[in-house]
Amino acid sequence: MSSAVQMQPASAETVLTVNNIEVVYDHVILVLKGVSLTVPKGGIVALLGANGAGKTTTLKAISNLLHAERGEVTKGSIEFKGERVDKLSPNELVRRGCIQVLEGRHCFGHLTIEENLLTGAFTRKDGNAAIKRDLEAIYEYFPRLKQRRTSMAGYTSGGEQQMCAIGRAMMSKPSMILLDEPSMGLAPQIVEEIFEIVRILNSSEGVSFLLAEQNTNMALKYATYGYILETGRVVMDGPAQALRENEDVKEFYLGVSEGDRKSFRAVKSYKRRKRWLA
Amino acid sequence: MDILYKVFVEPFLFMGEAPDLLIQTLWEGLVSGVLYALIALGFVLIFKASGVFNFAQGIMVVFAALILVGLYEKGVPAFLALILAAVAMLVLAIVVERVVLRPLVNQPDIILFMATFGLTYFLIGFGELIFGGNPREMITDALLLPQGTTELDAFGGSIRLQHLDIAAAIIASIMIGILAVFFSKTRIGRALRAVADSHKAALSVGISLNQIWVIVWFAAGLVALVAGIMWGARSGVSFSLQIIALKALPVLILGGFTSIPGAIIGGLIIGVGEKLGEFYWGPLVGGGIETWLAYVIALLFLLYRPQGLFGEKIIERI
Amino acid sequence: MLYREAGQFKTNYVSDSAIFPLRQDRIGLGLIILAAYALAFLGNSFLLQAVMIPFLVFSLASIGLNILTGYTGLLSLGTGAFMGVGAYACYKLMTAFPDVNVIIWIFVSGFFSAAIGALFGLPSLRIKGFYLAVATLAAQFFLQWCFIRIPWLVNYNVSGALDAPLRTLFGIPIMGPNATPQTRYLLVLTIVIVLTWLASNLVHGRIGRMWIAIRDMDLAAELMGIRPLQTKLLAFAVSSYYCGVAGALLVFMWYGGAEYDVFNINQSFFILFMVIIGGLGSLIGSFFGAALIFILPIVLGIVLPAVLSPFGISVGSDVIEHLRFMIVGALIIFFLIVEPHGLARLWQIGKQKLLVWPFPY
Amino acid sequence: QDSIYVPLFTYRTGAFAGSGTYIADGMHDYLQMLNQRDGGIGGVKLVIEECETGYDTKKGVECYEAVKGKNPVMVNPWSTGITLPLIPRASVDKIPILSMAYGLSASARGDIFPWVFNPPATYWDGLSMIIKYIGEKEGGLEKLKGKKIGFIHLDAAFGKEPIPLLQELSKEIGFEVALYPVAAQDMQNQSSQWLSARRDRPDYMIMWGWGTMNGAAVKEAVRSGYPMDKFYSVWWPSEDDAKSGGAGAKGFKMLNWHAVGTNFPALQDIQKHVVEKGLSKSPKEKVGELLYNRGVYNSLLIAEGIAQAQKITGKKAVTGEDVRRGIENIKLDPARLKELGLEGFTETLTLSCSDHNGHRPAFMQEWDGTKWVKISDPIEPMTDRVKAQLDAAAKDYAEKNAGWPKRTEACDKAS
Amino acid sequence: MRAPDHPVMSKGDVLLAVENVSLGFGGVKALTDVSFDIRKSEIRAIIGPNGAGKTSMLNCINGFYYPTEGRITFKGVKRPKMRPYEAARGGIARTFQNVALFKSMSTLDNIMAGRSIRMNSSFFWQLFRHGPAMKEEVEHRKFVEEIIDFLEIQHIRKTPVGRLPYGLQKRVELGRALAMEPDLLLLDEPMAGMNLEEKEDMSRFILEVNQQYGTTIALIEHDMGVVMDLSDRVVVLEYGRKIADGTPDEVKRDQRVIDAYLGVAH
Ligand SMILES: Nc1ncnc2c1ncn2[C@@H]1O[C@H](COP(=O)(O)OP(=O)(O)OP(=O)(O)O)[C@@H](O)[C@H]1O
Ligand SMILES: Nc1ncnc2c1ncn2[C@@H]1O[C@H](COP(=O)(O)OP(=O)(O)OP(=O)(O)O)[C@@H](O)[C@H]1O
Ligand SMILES: CC(C)C[C@H](N)C(=O)O
Ligand SMILES: [Mg+2]
Ligand SMILES: [Mg+2]
Repeated sequence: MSSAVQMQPASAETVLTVNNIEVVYDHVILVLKGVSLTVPKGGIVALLGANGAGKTTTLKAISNLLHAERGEVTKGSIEFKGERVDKLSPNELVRRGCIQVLEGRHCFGHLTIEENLLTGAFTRKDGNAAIKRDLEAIYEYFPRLKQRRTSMAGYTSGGEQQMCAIGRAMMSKPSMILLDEPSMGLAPQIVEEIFEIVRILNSSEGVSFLLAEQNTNMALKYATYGYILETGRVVMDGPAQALRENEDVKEFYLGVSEGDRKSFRAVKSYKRRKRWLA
Repeated sequence: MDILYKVFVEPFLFMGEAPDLLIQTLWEGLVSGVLYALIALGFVLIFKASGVFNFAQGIMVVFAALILVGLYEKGVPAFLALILAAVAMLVLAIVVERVVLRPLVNQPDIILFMATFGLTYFLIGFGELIFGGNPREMITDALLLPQGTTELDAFGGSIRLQHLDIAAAIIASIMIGILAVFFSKTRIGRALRAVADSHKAALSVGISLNQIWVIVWFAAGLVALVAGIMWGARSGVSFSLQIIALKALPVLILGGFTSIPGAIIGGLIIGVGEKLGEFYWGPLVGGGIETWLAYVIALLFLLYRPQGLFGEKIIERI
Repeated sequence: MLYREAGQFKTNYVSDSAIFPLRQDRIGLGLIILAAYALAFLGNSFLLQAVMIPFLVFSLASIGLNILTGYTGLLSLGTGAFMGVGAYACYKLMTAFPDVNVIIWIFVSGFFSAAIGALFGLPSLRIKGFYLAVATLAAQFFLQWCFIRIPWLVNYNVSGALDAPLRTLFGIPIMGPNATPQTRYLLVLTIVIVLTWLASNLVHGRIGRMWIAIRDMDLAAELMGIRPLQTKLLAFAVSSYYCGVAGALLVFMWYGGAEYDVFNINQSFFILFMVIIGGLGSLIGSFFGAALIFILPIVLGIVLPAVLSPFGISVGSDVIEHLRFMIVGALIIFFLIVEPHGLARLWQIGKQKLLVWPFPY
Repeated sequence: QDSIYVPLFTYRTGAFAGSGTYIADGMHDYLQMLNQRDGGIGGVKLVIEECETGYDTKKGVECYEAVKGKNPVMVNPWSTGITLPLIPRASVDKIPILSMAYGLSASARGDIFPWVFNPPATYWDGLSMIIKYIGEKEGGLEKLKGKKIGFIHLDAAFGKEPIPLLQELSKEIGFEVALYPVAAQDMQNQSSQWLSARRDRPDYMIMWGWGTMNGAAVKEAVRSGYPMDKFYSVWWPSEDDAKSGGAGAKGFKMLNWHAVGTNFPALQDIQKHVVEKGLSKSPKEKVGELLYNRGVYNSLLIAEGIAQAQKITGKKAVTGEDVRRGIENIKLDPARLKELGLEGFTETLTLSCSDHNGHRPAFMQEWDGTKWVKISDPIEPMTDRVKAQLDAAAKDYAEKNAGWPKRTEACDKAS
Repeated sequence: MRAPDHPVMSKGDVLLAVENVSLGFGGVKALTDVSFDIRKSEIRAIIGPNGAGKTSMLNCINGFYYPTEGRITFKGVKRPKMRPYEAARGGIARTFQNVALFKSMSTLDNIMAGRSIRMNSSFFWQLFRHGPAMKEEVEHRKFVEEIIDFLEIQHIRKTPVGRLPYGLQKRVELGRALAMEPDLLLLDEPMAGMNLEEKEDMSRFILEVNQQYGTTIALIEHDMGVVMDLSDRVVVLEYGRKIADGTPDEVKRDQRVIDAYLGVAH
């Protein structure tokens, strides 16, 4: 299928290369069956796919958080800035500038919002003043957080927690962010804002993004390149533009077949998705 | 009626009659409280930093004290032995982190609890293998700890204050102060609480669990060493001292698992409460109520505040 | 591919919701039970008396605690005391009514610990997690204190201890020093099998689901209409029932007599560790846990000297004991690292691997 | 190849190791000495095997099961808690139980407990000796009237064993009793008990402790300023326990019935044949200390039991049943003691069919700050006061245990 | 099925009325003086920016929080302070924003657990797993299987739900709530984290439940497409206050809603 789509330009410098990795959970559950992808320096790459396709698993494999869930990369290699990172601990990776925003919030419930944000700066060594400045910047991005800065994160609303998680990652001044479902549970306005923030960080500070996202529409609007994952395999990839125009993608991920958006009321129950690869 | 009188009136009359005994009882309670708090503190540090309920704290107390005494017996000067014992606790912390904690990151609390039990077993065997099962005397003199008693005549009786107890109270307060500052004012302190909250999220923001764990286990080891010296000076150093650690449980629970001040206040409440209870009400039922009174006191407080006096609020939100 | 489920279709819900849907499992279970009974006639008295009887008793107590801690998620450190209540109740009952068969009293004694257990379970509505441990610890120490302070409980015995009087079933001594290990083993085995079967029915039905629901997410469970207090108290009661029966068996079928000290806090921890290492929320795990924590040290005690002596190392019983502690401790950590969810999960994964064998996944 | 299997239940680990280790060494070394010096007893080698109980009932019963099948000539539980569940089994398994000066006092009655032996004195005898001694100090037992006697004890079967007698005596004589139980988990945390003692101001303190409890009690007594010369103990504290009180422990008294030190040929043989050959686990300087010699005494009884059994039966490899008879025939008089190289080590002890104890006197010794000093002549137990109680208790025990067997074992000598 | 224990209500009657409800936590005011109603058999959406108090509103409705002020009337009866399980037994079921499944149980058992309140065979029979207990088990199993078929999750029937991808977990959660056969179903962001196709599936389920069983539904959702298409009426909260209430079309055009929430008109 991907023959129809043009290959990613090899010229751009890549920050992240995932080479044919296989992931097994609990010694028996094979989830990723050979996933390869690259993120160019300063790129925004989207990782799309249905529930359970393995997006989160891919991101965790990169950030080395799999161990904590009894998962394991059994094959393949991962390189970040030209260096093998499969054996690094998550904190060493953060130190090197690659941080993940976990899916499903995961704030520190017993810490206040502000303390949560500050933990993000744990690996930084550039002094309190800089940290303070960045904290203010985050509050600028998310005014809602400023209002709730002294509340315990565990008591804040779902969306507030999501903002907190994203802000916390930004506090580490990363050069690459692995963003897992950033839009989940956020009000439409905030979703746009978040993607705007992604764009700003990307263009002004050169932060690269790998973005796992269900909101295909948004993701493809902001991303430069995209991969589509199905049951643990990459089934299609290409520049965002090309994907947006692909008929299958349109129908199954964007819901705009025949040019117009369908009503959710009009969904027919017999509709079944076609699979690229089974 | 008679019973009511015996329970509600007589003890108080007696308190008034013999104020010297009352004060002595309170003092003993405070001293025990400080000693309980010392043990509880070790638990708190580790719990705070990893959510691990460290069953091995008791044996660490024994272990630290035995190393100290053992080295001294081998002719090492007391203060050098003290430093070496601290180094040993550092080594222990590193080994525990490597061998036990690292592979168990992000596992449920109870599993880590169980692992520390395995550790306890191991350390008991290991310790007895090296040091033998015989009790030792703490090297109180060599460590320049004061001994002796001051007898104050007051309230028509006398109050005996042990110098050692006073020293214990002072040392414990200093240590607690240092720890409290270290853990609340530093970036490590914040990271600790983060780790206790969620290993996974802490990993994701780049907090190095390994480093944090070594730090707190080492701190807990130091606390164990101090507790070992103090308890050892009071009742000898032997493996049965490990059981005393159980006494730290109600203290912890009352104070809240995560609070350093909680450990202190909890310790004092339990210490004083249990001594008063045993002294004034124990005889009514044949004595020995100390064994469970502490738990009942803790339970009463908990019914009122389910997270203990200073514990982190239990977040219930959906 | 010995172990596979292919070809075993379930045509109705009754058989699909059977506790052992796989034929191999059922056959295996049957064989194990058969072997257990056969052991009574093959094993020597040491094996029966010092290994199997206590192993079964501890398994039963672990099942009890597993119901509370494993299935319902309520941490208890009072198991020892609840076992004690069963033992003391059984003693009082059978000395007060010596004519009623003692087996009945063994079963009845559990109700006393169930009642006491439920009583100490009351704070569980408000107090959770490690904090709940304090309520059960209060029970542990308070009850233990009662055992020693109330001489009525031991019929004012001079020794202050419980002892097993002679009791018979169809004229065969089943309790007391004259009962052979064989009869006692058979009795204990039967009781344990029956009670395990009942427990397995409970945990696989509505009540079991309610318990697990409370454990996994108590708020959600409550929002689905499950009454937390009732459910928790039921767990406390059932759990304590099992512990109580186990306690009675412990004293009268194994020790043959015991001091209050047998029911101390160490006993509570001991059982808790069996439950954790065996697998929280697994009945089979309770047996595995009891085996690892109880039998392993015994085996080590026998094996270690044998292993060491060929090397010319003859070590004293104390060194053996120290090594035993170290090895058991290390093994506990080892097993937890290999599989934090306990031996039961290891077992399951093993079966799963068999299922896909010879492929790795 | 004949041999006699002698299991020793010991505890070199756990909370009671501090006391248990010395006992274990003493027991082991004496038997080992017999093996080394004489090739065993009557030419039969002893197979000595220790089983570690940790003073834990569960492990004790496990040990019993482990040794049961190997034809042991007797078991030595070294814990009242372990002894109790073994008592009913002894007659069934035909294994004598030697609970030397501990265990169930009532088991002194050989006619009711044919398989249990607890020489040379019961706990009740011990208590009566202490009371008698302090009575004499006061100038007559009746002078104790109106006095207060504190009893600090391990809160377990062992520590509670003498309480019924204590209460009985208090009624008879008219002194007051204050009980201070120490829970096993609080052995090292006795401040409440001693605080209460300050409140009650008992004229005398009597202690029934073991393991770390003894040392901690001495410490606490010193700490709380209790007059040490009023502090008495049953026969279990060791030198180490007294030492932990420091200089303040001077004046602390306890009962004892045998010598300390190594000034006996048998003990010197132990040093020569066992300790110096590196066959002992005991440090050299501990040989001859109080609890070490206590262990030696225990083994002396074992050895005598076996020797007597060999004599009676004419067999070499005797069994448990033979040894039971052997112990009933023990007669350790000065002549025999001399023969054994233990002249003056202890009092005469004669056991019989009906008397499994001997109810022998013990003497009082005092801690002078560095060692024990014998300060009294042997004190006879107040048999008149103890006997009736003991008989009642034995009867009670047999009655409560339905089906308790009547003694069928024949007696070897009239008594 | 179950005999109604309340006056039978017909479509259009007010099933639940919220009157002047306020809710505060110390300093934070999560809800201020909110009033609205939910009519029998409608799909009522609650929308608003993050932290507006939507989840808190649901929590009040099913008894997890008790309003500091105001009152809630359900089926015409004013609700006293009650424990959540009583609300559940009264006919209110819900799903959760952060999935709150029983992680270690299989899909089947999770949904069966949802039927706990409708099962009542005695402890005795439970012990033996025979007679009434088994009969009941099978009967309810049938019902649950219907739900499973309906939600098209047959293939994960026996999988422990902790291992399922997020989207499927949400679906199981819906199944569990349906198993309670509620009168009022509260859905807190049931489609968060789903892709388009899955949202379509979910929409279909919601509509079908609503149409086939006449179940009343309160729906919180941030996807405006879904909200506008599915709901009959929409209430909008901001900072704990109600700022709009009406049909999707009315709300969509409300300037305050656009400013506070939608950003650009959808
Ligand atoms: N800890 C785990 N143990 C076992 N299986 C797991 C675990 N975590 C994930 N899986 C399985 O791995 C597969 C991929 O999951 P993953 O979370 O990566 O999907 P996803 O693409 O992120 O889905 P979603 O869009 O729902 O977040 C799923 O089938 C899931 O069941
Ligand atoms: N138990 C509580 N303690 C303190 N504050 C709380 C509590 N519950 C909710 N809040 C606060 O009330 C406000 C409303 O929260 P709520 O969860 O209802 O928002 P929401 O509308 O559901 O938002 P979202 O769309 O982000 O889920 C939030 O600011 C939250 O922090
Ligand atoms: C030496 C011991 C056996 C004494 C012990 N305290 C007992 O149980 O009686
Ligand atoms: Mg995901
Ligand atoms: Mg919400």
